[in-house]
Order: sequence, then structure tokens, then C-alpha cells
Amino acid sequence: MAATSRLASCLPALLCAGCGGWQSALQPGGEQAGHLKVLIQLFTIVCGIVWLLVMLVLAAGLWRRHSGTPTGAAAERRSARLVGAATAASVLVIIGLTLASYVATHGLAAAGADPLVIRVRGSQWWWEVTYMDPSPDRTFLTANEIHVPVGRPIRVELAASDVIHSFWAPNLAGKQDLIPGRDNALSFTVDQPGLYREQCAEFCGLQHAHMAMLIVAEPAASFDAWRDGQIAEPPAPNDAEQAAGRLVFTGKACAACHTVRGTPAAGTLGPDLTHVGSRRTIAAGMLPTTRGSLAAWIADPQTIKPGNNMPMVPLTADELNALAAYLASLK
Amino acid sequence: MRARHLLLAACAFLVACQREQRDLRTDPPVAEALGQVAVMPGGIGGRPAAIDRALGHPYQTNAYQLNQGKRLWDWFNCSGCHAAGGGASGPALTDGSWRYGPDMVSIFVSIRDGRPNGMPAFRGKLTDEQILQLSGYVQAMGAETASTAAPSRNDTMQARASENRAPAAAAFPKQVSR
Amino acid sequence: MRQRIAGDLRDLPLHGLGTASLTWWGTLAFMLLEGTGFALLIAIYLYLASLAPEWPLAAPPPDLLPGTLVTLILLASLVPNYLISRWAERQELGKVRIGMVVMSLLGVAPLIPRIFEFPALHISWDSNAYGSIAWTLLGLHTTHILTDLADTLVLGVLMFTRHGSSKRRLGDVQDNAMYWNFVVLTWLPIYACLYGVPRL
Amino acid sequence: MGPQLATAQPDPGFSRLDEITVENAGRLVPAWSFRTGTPGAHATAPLIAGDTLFVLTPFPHTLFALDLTRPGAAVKWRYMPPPDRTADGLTCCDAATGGLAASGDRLYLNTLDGHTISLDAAGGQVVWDARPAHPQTGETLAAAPLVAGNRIIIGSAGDDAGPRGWLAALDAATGRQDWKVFDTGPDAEVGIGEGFRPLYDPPQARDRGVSTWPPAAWQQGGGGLSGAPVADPALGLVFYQTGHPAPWNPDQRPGENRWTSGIFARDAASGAARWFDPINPHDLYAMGASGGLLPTPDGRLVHPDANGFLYVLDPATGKMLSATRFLPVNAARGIDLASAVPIREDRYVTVQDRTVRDICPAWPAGSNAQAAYSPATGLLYIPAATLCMDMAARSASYIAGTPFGGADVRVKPAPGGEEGALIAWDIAAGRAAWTVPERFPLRGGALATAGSVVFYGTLDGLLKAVDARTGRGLWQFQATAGIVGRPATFRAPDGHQYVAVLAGAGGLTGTASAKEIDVRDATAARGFANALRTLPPPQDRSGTLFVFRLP
Amino acid sequence: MSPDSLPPDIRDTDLAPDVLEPELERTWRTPRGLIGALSTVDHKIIGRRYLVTAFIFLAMGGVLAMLMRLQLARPENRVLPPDLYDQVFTMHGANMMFLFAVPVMEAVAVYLVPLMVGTRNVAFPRLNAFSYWMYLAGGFTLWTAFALDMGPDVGWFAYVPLSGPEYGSGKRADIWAQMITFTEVSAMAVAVEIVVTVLKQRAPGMSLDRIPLFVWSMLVTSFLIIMAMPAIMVASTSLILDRLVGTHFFNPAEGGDVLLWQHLFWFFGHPEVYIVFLPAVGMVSTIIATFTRRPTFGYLALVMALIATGILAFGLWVHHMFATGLPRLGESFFTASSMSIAIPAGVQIFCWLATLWLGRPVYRTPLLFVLAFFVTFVIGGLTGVMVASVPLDTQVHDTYFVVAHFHYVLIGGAVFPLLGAIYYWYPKIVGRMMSERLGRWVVGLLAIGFNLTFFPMHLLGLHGMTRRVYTYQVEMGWGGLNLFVSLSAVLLACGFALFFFDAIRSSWIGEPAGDDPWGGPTLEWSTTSPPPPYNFRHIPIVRSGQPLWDDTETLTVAAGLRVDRRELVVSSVAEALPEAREASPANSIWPLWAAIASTVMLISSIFSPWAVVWGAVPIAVALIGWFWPKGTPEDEA
Repeated sequence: MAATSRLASCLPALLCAGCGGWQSALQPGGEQAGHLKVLIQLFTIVCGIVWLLVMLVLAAGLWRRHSGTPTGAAAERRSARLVGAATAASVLVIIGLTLASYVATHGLAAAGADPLVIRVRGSQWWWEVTYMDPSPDRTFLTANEIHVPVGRPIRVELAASDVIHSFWAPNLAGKQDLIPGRDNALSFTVDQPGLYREQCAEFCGLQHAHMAMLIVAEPAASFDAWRDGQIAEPPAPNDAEQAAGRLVFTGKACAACHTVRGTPAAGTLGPDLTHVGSRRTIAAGMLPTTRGSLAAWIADPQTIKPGNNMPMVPLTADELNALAAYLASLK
Repeated sequence: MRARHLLLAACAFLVACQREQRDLRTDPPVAEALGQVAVMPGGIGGRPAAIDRALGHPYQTNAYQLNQGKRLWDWFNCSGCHAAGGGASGPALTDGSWRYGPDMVSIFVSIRDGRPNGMPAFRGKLTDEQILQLSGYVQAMGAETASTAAPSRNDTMQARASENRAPAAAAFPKQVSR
Repeated sequence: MRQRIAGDLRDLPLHGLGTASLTWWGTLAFMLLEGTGFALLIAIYLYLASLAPEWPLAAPPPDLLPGTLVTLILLASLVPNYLISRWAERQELGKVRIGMVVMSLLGVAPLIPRIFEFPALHISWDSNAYGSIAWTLLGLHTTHILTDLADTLVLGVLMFTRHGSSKRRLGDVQDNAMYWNFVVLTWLPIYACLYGVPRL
Repeated sequence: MGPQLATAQPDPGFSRLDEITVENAGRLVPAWSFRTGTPGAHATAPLIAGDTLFVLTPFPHTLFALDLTRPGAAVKWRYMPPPDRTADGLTCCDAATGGLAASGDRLYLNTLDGHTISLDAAGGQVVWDARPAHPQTGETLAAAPLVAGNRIIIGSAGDDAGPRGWLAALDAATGRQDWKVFDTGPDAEVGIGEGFRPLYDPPQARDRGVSTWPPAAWQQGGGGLSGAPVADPALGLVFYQTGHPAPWNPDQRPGENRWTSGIFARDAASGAARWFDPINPHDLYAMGASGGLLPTPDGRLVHPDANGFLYVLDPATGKMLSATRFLPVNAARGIDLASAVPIREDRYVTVQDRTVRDICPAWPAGSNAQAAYSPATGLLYIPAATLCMDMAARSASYIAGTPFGGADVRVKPAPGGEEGALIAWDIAAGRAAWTVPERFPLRGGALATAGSVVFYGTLDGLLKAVDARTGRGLWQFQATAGIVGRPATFRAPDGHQYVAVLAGAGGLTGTASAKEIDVRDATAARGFANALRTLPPPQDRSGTLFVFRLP
Repeated sequence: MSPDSLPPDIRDTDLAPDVLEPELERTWRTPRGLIGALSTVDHKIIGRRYLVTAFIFLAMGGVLAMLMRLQLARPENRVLPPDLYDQVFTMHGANMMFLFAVPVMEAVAVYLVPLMVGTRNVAFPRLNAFSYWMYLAGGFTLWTAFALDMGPDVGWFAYVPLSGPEYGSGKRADIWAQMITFTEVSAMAVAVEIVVTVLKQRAPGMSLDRIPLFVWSMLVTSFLIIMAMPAIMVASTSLILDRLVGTHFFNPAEGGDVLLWQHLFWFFGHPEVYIVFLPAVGMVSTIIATFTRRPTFGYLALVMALIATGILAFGLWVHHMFATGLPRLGESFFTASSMSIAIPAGVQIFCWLATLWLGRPVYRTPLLFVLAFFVTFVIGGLTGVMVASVPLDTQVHDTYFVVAHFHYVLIGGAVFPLLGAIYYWYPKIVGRMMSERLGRWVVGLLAIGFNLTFFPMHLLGLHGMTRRVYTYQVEMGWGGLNLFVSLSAVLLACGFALFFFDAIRSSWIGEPAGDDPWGGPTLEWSTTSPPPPYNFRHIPIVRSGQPLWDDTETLTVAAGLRVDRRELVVSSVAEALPEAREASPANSIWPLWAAIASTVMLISSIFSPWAVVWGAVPIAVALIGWFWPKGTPEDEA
């Protein structure tokens, strides 16, 4: 237990020291989130002013009691007029904010041409990602990490395989639910290269807290290189330990749930591990991908992420080592 | 009044804590002990692991474990051969007739080691604990009496009445399997 | 605080009837509650129908005969129901007694074709959402009839005891009659929904 | 099983015998019967070679040789190949029972568990025993071998578990493998080379068996042999239908999934591909291209497909001459002859995790109920299943040796309530000449005779004879079990025409499976159980051969 | 005077006050002993029980909240495992909404409405008793289940499919759904009583424009309950049916729909917010009027605002579903309607401001609570405007921003006025004053603690912290603010603890209150503190909206009701002209039996659908026993 929390605590250091705000609505990395930030600021300012005004009136009302209270019909009438005026003003504010909201909605809905289509399926408690392509042999599956090119519109098609999840990358766009039996989609464009974080926002059971993924925004060229690398089969084991790990992987329970292309393992119950070594995190954004964390995760997934669907498969220390080495080598 | 409440609560506790508890992590020694079933020669019948009895047969009585078993049923392609229990390449399991007996050990062994007429062995594909979860569920789907701990329907195409309300023999006419 | 008597309540009638009766208003409030419930169920029915590729799902439209019989019996029962309400208002205990017996019988009568109404849906509640909502609508309305029937039976027995002559009990008879009207009236949109929508 | 050109019987669907006619068929009486003692679907037709009638039971197989010269056709010999029981778990819902062919004094036997065995027809001695298919990976041999010259052509089945389908030729004398080509994967393995002239694929495209799949998906892509291959000795070609891609869930395999669910023409000598017609590319309903291939005397290839359309092809080039609807169909509006592809109705396109209701036809429409073509009437007699289905595609996980499915299915009657029909199809006119509706789907083949009689069996065990020109019922016989095999007719040594049929319908579903099926589960037997809830159980679970003659 | 000696049909006009009061006492009293306690139908006793129970649930829910704050104080904390945390936050939400917020408002109403409208009991006293027992049973069910590790763990909203048959294993979600049935049956029963009491039992002369604002707010609230609660009953029943007998309401594979649940739930859930808030509007209006020594400014505007809020409340349930991908046109409509509800709220605020402006505020604890209410509730209302905007909501929905928002609305908008109301009416209920000194501490601690606790949550939400997470990772950078929030929550908890301490302490050593310690204008202050079982010696006659301010010395009353049995006056709806004398039911044990029978049926029906059939028999027996005349004077009337 202590080991895992220590492990978890060294994640930021490994990923990007001090990259606070990688999951924040106030630090937009793209056009849509930028619009939303402006809207948030507008509403905050207007609401703040309204609150201040109300408080001022309240304070003044409480203050002036010392100077004698005017009574009588005239004061009542004046108050009635003031209340009427305040009501009218609030109607105007409401109309203004509603219009601003409409305008923002329309701005967000204007999707760009030739979007990159990424299909995301939420499962308890990880994300399956399919990069779509007109040519089927260039479609591929990955999990818990998406790469997107900067500047190109991205269309994320959302589906849920079990319960409702919600896709929320606040730096890039608002959230959209993944609902069993319904199709949803979300479009955004990323302006700033960088690392963003996305997290499930709809309560989805035990490990709702640990259902995140990284969004890597990079220039088109490096994105294309990444994509070609993902389409290719992973490298063959290049030492005896990795080869032994591969044998463990295909021979033990791993192969019943996971896929590594180029091996007989083609299960789809868990994340596709073809290029797991190239991903920054494992366990849906929980641990950095290192040989050590892989070994820790495989050795005791239920302590690290209680209730998740990965069983604790009995392995010897040698098997565990070899397996971790093999998985880490799947770049 | 309070004493009676306490008594009632105690009774409810005894019944309920077993069937609702969620043990998300099984200690490796326990997990290992769970697989230690004694099997009769021929692979039919036997003695369940001592730890299973000590825990109160959670894989037959605990709602969470049974529900996990139900999820494994589809995940590990059981439905490919047995459909929703009605059978296809594999025999029906809902009809209350068992080739190798309805007890947990026989079901466990059938899944773990396979059976000659096409039932593949799942040893090494599932852990012993998962096989036990699955066995409990399979037993519930062909049980003679309905169980409130058994799961209800899935969010999928309706195939048949759910386990918690459809015991194999009681609720329906017997002559169903042909 | 000192009190000054300024009003005289002595000559007020004991127990108002109709809108002057608390029970009448209570019954009305419960009718509002249950009516909202039925309206919501009908809304669910229409909502699910609007989502489905075809409606009914995987079943032919329900047979008309048992449901129509129920409707006719319910509509016919409105006549004695009106009469019993009037007799109760006029405090004609003898007639009310006969009326209660008749209404008890008319409460049982729709239950008989109702038994055949469930199979006439040609679908089970656990087959699909159409079956679920159709069974729920029918089941709930059956509960509705059953509860009012129980009420009628108890009131009927009461009428034959020494409590029967009380004005208050006669008021209850009136409220019970009003509630029966509601039972009949809620059935009509349900009938239209269950039997009409699948035939659109 | 299956039309076998260039064998002892040129066309088992049509017989030139004409002793039994429309006039006298009503007087047919049982001559003798033979109980096989095996439960399960007896889907192979009795095979008559010389004075011997061969009966093959379902897996675990027993091959009986019945001597027609002796009274009551006593058993001359019997042969029981040692079974690998693993294969039993691989047969579900289609009539996949191995098969038998005869050539000269040899018998060639495909067993479900992957053996191809050559036997001496006279005494039943094993000449050679090869094992080209391995049930552990999901492969079976479901159809009869095709004897093409000195080669035995066989193909693997078992698409539901995901093994790559293949077609192979064995040397008839030794059983050694001559060539083997796959139905998915790179061109080199598929046998695509210079001679491949596809009309409906891009001419220069390479490795379509890889590029029309997501990366590596073709390795578990199924697409085995569906039905039996057909040879055209004149062209030197073998034609066969490829099975459906795996898994059933189409969303897991975007792309056209070549070369599954289509019709291949290959050089019988080398296995090299000549042409390929995609019938159901990116197969949504796991139909494959099943339904049978029939060469007609006017040099056409007729294919009534499971998708409800009847295709007429030019065997030399693969050109699709026509495609006409013959079953109730709503999943496609028609076939685009330019691309050979069904024009799909969006409403019935499956989407993962959705239930798509009332897709017509249902997958069993492409069962192995072989049609028969009668040159005498010019009509094609199609024993049809008029079924629709609800299908919900679901994510399927590949676990080697277990079913790679990913669909919940519920089969039900087409609108109208009848589940089957015998359709007499006028190929020239492109419409049905007449139709005999049937309560249950027809799972056995049809037999047409020169006497203008059509024989076929039903799942509730009736053997029926109808007038080949009008469909008028002439005669029927209640067998002890459902009939899922094709009737056969022969002239016995006594000079008279006999009609023989194997009754024995297996499990509930009239399929290979002898397993118990619980019909309360609507998805049992891939949903077929739902269509057959009212089918009465057989009087006798064993198969029985019934033989009839005129009195 | 012994009962036998009293002649039948004796009227209160016939007796001198010193004879009349003991006689009325004898007629209306609740007998001593257990049976008497269990069979009472006195609205004051039941209201008091309701209040105490609701506050006990508040305390228990608060403990759960502190547990959550403990777990969230540090990243990757392992105090509560996820399974327990899910139960804890579900219990907190369900407990606060269903066992505290709604019942406590009803409790106040059950106690005060008859007093404020000048009658002797609620309209259906036995139903009132039944409703309390059902409420108690519902709460007991939920907490027992929690103690048995089978507490619901699907959120207080219990979204399907997570709460459905496939993913909600065991009986946890059923417990939640059945707890709903208990509390809603109870709430609907109270709503019916309140509606009929307000419409038909008002003191002669209390025409519609003279009804106290608190009574108005409860009338509107009760109508909201009657219209909204059936939705949650329908929803929870369909959920149980889906789980127990395999119906398909929420199964998309068989024609059901996942969003149907959300529509049904929020069709109830949004009005629910106003069911909690509108009584607070009434309380604020009442407190402001009393402590500014003038009638509330804009009586008609306030009543119209109440009604408008009640109507609009049904038009904006979809704003809880903006992230579900509904058609854009619908979303726009619901944006507009959601924002427009700010207008009646604004009217209310402006009227109160005007009242404060025109009056002479007296700064006693109740008014201090109202001032705390102003500061916080306006923030909650304005963030409400923010979440009403679809695009903005897609960023803040299901984050801690929303957690902050609705706690501002519910605690700032409803609990602060409620506590003010407790301070205000405590002397009437208990007969003793609460401590003014402690009260100021309570206000201070709560107002500061609350804002320190919840304001940072806005920021946490905008910085990406989602709701209902049992932990968060170190690198998210939320650790500091969360620790701050957790520490501030201790301050808030201290405030509540001090309140409870004050309330308990004052009940025996508080300063005696007298009839009207605050100089309130409404009828409840005209009778003794605590009021006698019969509430009023004579039924008051009302001639203005502030009867006690307009007739400061004497109360005009009407007389002529019988003394030997429970009688009250039924009056007309609009003008409140006396129409009839009505016998008010005597004490009865049968409501308790009916509640016990219902409990047995509802709990067993979680396990078997047949329980509905056999469980209906004892319920029928209990109901017949309830209604069958027992020969009491009231029955014989």
C-alpha cells in the first residue's frame, strides 16, 4: 500500500514536473475551450457585479436605519418603482446572458472540415480508443491515451459499453456523456501543443476516480509518425528476458483479455497493449509506464485500483519480471 | 422495543452481510486455497476447498460474486456456445439437467479442465477465483429454486427470464429441452 | 391575550357535503396525485413509442375485446354511481344500501375481462419495453380498481351497520362515488393509449 | 452432400429416373428402413454407388455400406473413424457434419474432426488418412470432399471461432497435400497472382486480404468454406463460397473483409485464384456467401444466397448477370450489378450495442438446404427458410479455441408467420413459378426427378412429393424424426426406382448439434431456437433411413 | 368535572374560560404512556417528532460529509475504500435530500400551519401520524442497510444503468428506491394535509390575501410535491421492476431508454430543489416582517413569485442533462427557462430588500440568519444562472463547481433560513428561548465556515475536479485547496454542533418565552407557548394580514364549537367564510399498524414481487381498522 502510493506520488515528476492546469477549464489549449473561458469570465463578472449591487443595497438599507425611516405611502410607492426597475434590470441581464450563451453554443457547434475521427468507448474503468481511417488497415485500437495533431479539427465519437461515462478534457472542450444506446460526439481543435488530461465526469462506479486519459497534442508531423508507429506491429522481443515475458503473456491469463498484435493474444476485454510501452501511463492515467509500475500493477491490481476488472494472476517473481520487461518493450 | 430492534438488526445482519459484502481483493493465499478442490475420479463431484466453506460459500450466496460471474459469462465467450444458458454448440445449462452434476466442484472442474465433447479448458485463462464466480453463476442459472442473491437481467437483448426469478425446474414446464 | 367573541358558529351544519367536506378535498388531492402518476406513465408510453423503430415492439396490437368490455362495464357503472351519489346526498339510506351492493358487483365485473386483458397484449412484461409499460399501465389501473373496490366493499358493509345512517358516512359514499368516476376517467386515456397508439 | 460434378453422380439434385411420376407418386410405400442408432442431424444424402448405398451418420461418424442386392439391404460393412471429441463443441447451428464422395472404387470421407480418409468402396479398408484441419483451433471439415480429377478438394469450416479459412487439394492416391490457399491474408497466401482477374475489385490493388481489415484482424478473420465446392471440368475451375468473417460483430472489423462472404473461382490444378465476386462484403449478418452453387445446362452458375437474392453468374469471368430477390428481404434494397454489392437499407445496418430488429432474411436463410435444378421443367427448386431476426452486435473477445461471436440473435418468422417455403424459381423469368409455404424452415435439400416430381423433407419429419410443374402436393410420409438431408433416388438392382431419405434432425434446431437446447432461451442456437419453439420433439432421436418404392 | 357529568353537545359558548380550557384539554389531549404516544394525532406532537428526527438525520448526514472531507483532505488518501466512499456520498445525498431537507420543511409546516391559519389540527390527523411513521421507517431502512454494508452506492440520483439490474448488484439500489417510496408516500400525505388545511381550515376571515406568507409558501410547496413526487415514485418503481422482475424501462437493447430515467428523475429532482427552497422563502418573509416591525413589502408580488417559481420549476429539469447530447433546440429552450427562474427569485430578493429598507431591523439571531442567507443565497442563485447556460454548464457540470453551487442554494438558501426559523419559533414550540449569545456564534461560525468550505469548491471545479471521486492524484494540484476545504468544514461542523448544543440546552434551561416573545404578527403568537393541545380556546377571526399587529389587545374570536368532542371549523376557499363544523378524528393506533404493514410489504417486495400480493392483506386490514368507526364521539358525529 505504501509502495503504491509512493509509486503514484512520483508520477508527476515522471510526467511533467509542475504541469498544474493540465485539466483546467481556465487554461484553454484550444479554440472551443477558449470560447468557454471567455463565457465563464463574462458570467463571473456580470454575476459578481450583480452580487455586489445586492450587497450594497442590503448594507445601505441596514445602515440607514439610524437616520430615521421614512414611512407612508410615498416611500412605499418609491420602493415599488425601485423594485420594478430592479426586476426589469434583472430581466435584461438574464436576456443578455441567454443571448451570450446562444452565441457561444453556435460558435462551438461550427465544426471544421476534414476532422480527424477518433472513436472513444468508455468501459468500467478505462477508455478504448479507435482511430478511424477510410482505409480499414489504417484504423487501429489503443487505450487510455490519445494523440492529436495541433490545428486540425478533432471529432470524438463517444459510445459506452456498460454504464454512462462522460468525456471531459476541460482544457479543450466541455464535457459530453457516453450513454449506452445513444451516439454522442464532441468536436474540438487544439491550438497549443502539450499534454492535457481528460477524466470521466459521470459517476460510473467504484473506480470513477481513476478513469482518466492523457491527450497528447503535437505537431502534425510527429502525430503522423506516432500514428504510423501505432499501426505497425510492435518490435519482436530483443533479449531473452523479453522473449520469456512474451511467452508468459501469451501463455497465461493475459492473452485472454488483452491484445498484442503479432501474437496470438487478441482479447478485447482489457486495453489493447500492442504499444503499451509507448504510452505515458497505465491503468487509465494512474501510474507512469515504467517497468516497475507495470510489475506492481500486474502483481496487485486490486490494491492499486480496488474493484477494477483485472484479476490478480498468480505469477512467480521471474515471470513477473520478464512480463514487465516485455510489456515495457512494446513501444 | 430497543432490544427487539437490536435483535431484528442482528438477524438481518447475519443474512445480509454475507450476501452484500464486496471483497474487491482476495489475499493471494486465500485465492490459492480456493482452487484446492478435491475431485472424485472421473471429474464429477468432489469436495470444495476448505476455505470456501470457511468463508460461507461466498460464490454461491454472495450477490456481488454471482454478479461478477455473470459478467465473466459473456466476457469469456461462454455465451458463444451456451447462449444465455439455452445452448448452441454447448448444451443448455438452464434446463436443470446436468451432464456432470450440478455441484460447484463439478462445474468448477468442467470450466477449469474442460470436458471431452468440446468444452475447452479455461485453466490459465481465468484465475481460480474467477472460475468460482462463474461456477456460482452457472449453478444459479440452472438451479432448482430461485435465489434472491442471483443476478437479474442484463442490459442486452432479452433472452430468457433472469436467474433471480427463474429456477430451472420450478417456474416453467419441464419438457423444454429437446 | 384577551379574547372577544365576535362570531357564532353554533348554527353551522355538522359536516359539509361536497366542497364543504374535507374528505372531498382530500379525495381530490389524491386524485391529482394519482392522475399525475398516470399522466407520467402515459408520457413514458408515448416517449418509448417515439423512440422505437416500430410500435408495438415485437408484438401485434393488443386484442380489442377484453379491453373494450372493461371500458363498457366501467362506463355503464357510471349510471348507478351517479345515482348512489344523489341518494347519498338525499340521505336515502335504503337506496344507498342497494346502490352499494350494485357498485360492489360493478367493481368486481371489470376485473373478470381484465384477467383476459393481460394475455390479450400478446407480450410479456419482460420481453421488451413495450411489454413493460403496457403491463405496468394495466397493472396499475387494476390496482386502482381493486383499491376502490375494497373501499366500496368496506363502505357497503358499513352501510348495513348502525354507522350507516351517519351523515358523515353518506359523505364518504359520495366521495367514494367521486373516486370511482376518477377510476373510470383515468381508464379512458389509458385505453386510448394501449389500444389506439399501436393501431396508428 | 452438395452437388458434386465429375463424380459418380453428376447432379444429386436431379435424377433422370422417371418410373415415379406425378400420376403414381401418391402410391409410394415404404420398402425398407434402416436405423442408424446415432442421434444428431443426418444432413448427408444417402450416396448410391453401384449396388451399394452408403449412409454417413453425424459426428462421431459411422459409415454404413448397405448392400442393395440383398433383401432388406443388409449391412455390408461399417467404418467408424476414431473421433476427436473436441470437434463436437464446434458445431452449432448449421448442418456441419463432414461428408462423403465416391469416385471409382474409392470413397472419400471428410470427418468433422478434421480427417480426410480414403476408403476402399468394396470392403471399407482405409487407403489413407490425412488430417488437414485441427479442431483445437476451431477448424472442422464440414462439407463433402470434391473429387476433381486426381485431386480431392477440401476446405475448412468453423468461422465462428475465427480460424482463417482455407481450401486445399489432396492427392487422391496418397492424401498428400497438393496445394493450400487461404481466404484471408496476403496475396501470396490467398493464391492471387497473374491469373487473377477480379471484376469487382480494383485491378491493381494488392493484398486486399490484408488491407480490407483492421491491422492483424484477418488473422482471426474466419471466412472458411461455406457449402460444398463445385467443379467445372471444362474450364478447369473450382468454385466455392467463402464463409462469413469473424467475429459476427461487424464493428470490430471495419472494411470489406476480403475474401470472406464471396464466391471464388480457382484453378483446380494449382489453386490459383481466377476471379472473386463479393456477395456480402463487410458481412453484417454473418451470412457468408452460403446458399449453394448450381451450374445450369446453359452454362451459368446459379447461386441463391442467404441474403435473399438469387445470383446468376458467368462461370468463366465471374460476371454477375442478374440478382433477383427470392426471399422476403428488407436489409437490402437490391444488388448493384456494377459493383456486385447489396444496396443496404440504413435502418438495418447493425451497430455495436444496439438491437436491430426485424432484419430479413435471418442468417439461417443460407442453410445447407440444397436447391435442385430440373432441366425437364427449367425450374430451380429452392427449399427456403423465410425468417427474420433481431440482432444485437456486441464486443467479442478473441480467446483461441472459443467462439469468436459477438452477437445476440433472435430468429423469428418473416411477416406472414410461415417460416419456410419450397420455391420453384423460373430463372429465365426471374420470378417464382409457384411456392409451397411450410410451417417450419426447410433445412433439407430438394430432389427433382425426370418424372416431374420434387421430393423434400421438413423439420417435423414429413417427406413430401409435389408436382414439379405446379407445386401440387402428391404424397407425404411421416418419418420418425425431422429431415435435414436431401432425399436421393436410385434404380435398385431389381430395376425399380426407389426414393431414400435420412430422417434425423439432431437437436431442436435440425442442425448438426445433438445437444439439448432450452427453447426458453430465445438466443439459444444463435437465436434459431426462438423460431422453432413450437417444433414437436422427434419420436425417435436416432437417425433412420427410409426407402420407398411403388407397390 | 368528570366526563359523565358533561352534557352532550355542550358548546364552548356555554362554558366560562376557566372551565372551558380543562374541558378542551381533556378532549384534545394525548394520553400519557406508550400507547398514547404511539396513537397520537396531535399535529404539534407529530411535527415535533418530525423536526427532531429530521435534525437527527441532518447530524448523521453531516457526519458522513465530514467522513468524505476526511478522505478528500489528502490526495490518494485511503481512509475510505471506494466501495465505502460510494455508499457514504450516496447516503449523504439521499439522506440530506429525502430524510432531512423535505421532511424538515414539512415538519415546520405540520407544526405551524394549523397554528398560523387558526385551526385546531391538520386536515387528516391520522394520515399525518401515518406519514411520520412511514418517514421514520424509510430513514430506518436506509440507515440499517448502510450499517449492514448494503447501503446504496449509486449516488442519490441513482442513474441507470449503474443502478440497474446488470451493474447494481445486490439489493443496494433497491434499498435506495424503496427508501424513496417511504419518504415520498410520507411527503405526499403531508402535502395533501397541508393543501386541505390551508384551503379549508383557515380561520374565519382569513381570505386569500390575508394568508401568512409562510403558509402561502407551504401551499405552493405542497402543490409542487403533489405534482413532482409521482415522477420519482414512477421512476423508483420502474427501477425496482427492472431489477426485480426484468422489465425493460431502462434497457436500450429492448426498447427502453437510459435517458428516460434522467427525465423522470429530474422532472422530480428539479422541483425538489424548490420544494426545499420555497418554504425557506416563507420563513425569510416571516422573519423579516417580524424583525423589521412592518408587513413584508410586496405581499402580492411575493405570492406571485412563489406561484411563478412553482410553475417554472417544472420547465427546467433538462438543465441537469445538458451533457447528455440532447438536440440543440431543446437545450436552448431549457437555457432560457432555467435562467428565467432567476426573475421571480430576483423579485423576492428585491421585496425583502425593500422591507429591510423600509422597516426598522432588530438584529436578533433569526434576522442574522436571514442576512447570512442573503449573502450566500445570492451567490448560489447567480452560479445557478451560470449552470443554466448550456455551453458553460458543459464545463462545470458534474464538477465541484456544481457541488459548491447547490450547497450555496440548499444550505445558504434553505438551511440558514430554516435555522433562523428554528430560532424564531423555538420559543413557541418549546416555551423557552434559545440563547441569543450562542445564536450569534452559531450564525458566525456557520456563515464563515460555510463560505470557507464551499467557495473554494467553485475553483476546484473550474480546475477540473470532478464530483463523486473517492480520491484524486497528487499531480492534479488540488491537494492544497482540498485540505483547506476539509479544515473549513470543521468550522462549519462546529457551528452545527453549537446549534444542536444550544437547542438541547435551551429546552430545559432556556429563558421562559411567554406567548409572543418577538411581537410576531401571526396567529400562532396569540396562543400560549407551547400551545395547548387544542391550539386555540376559541377559533380566531381574522380581519387583516397581521391580526396581532392590528388588534394588539384583544383577539376577535368565534365560538360555538362542541367541547365534548374534537371539532373545528371548515371555511370556504377564497373568503374563508365558515361553512361547517367538522369532527376531527381522535387518536388512533391504526396509522402505526398501517405503517408497519406497509413497511413489511415494501421491504419484502425488494426480495420477491409476491410480497406485494401477500403484503397487501395486512395493509388492507390496517386501513379498514383505521377507517372503521370505533364509536368515539367524533365517529358518532
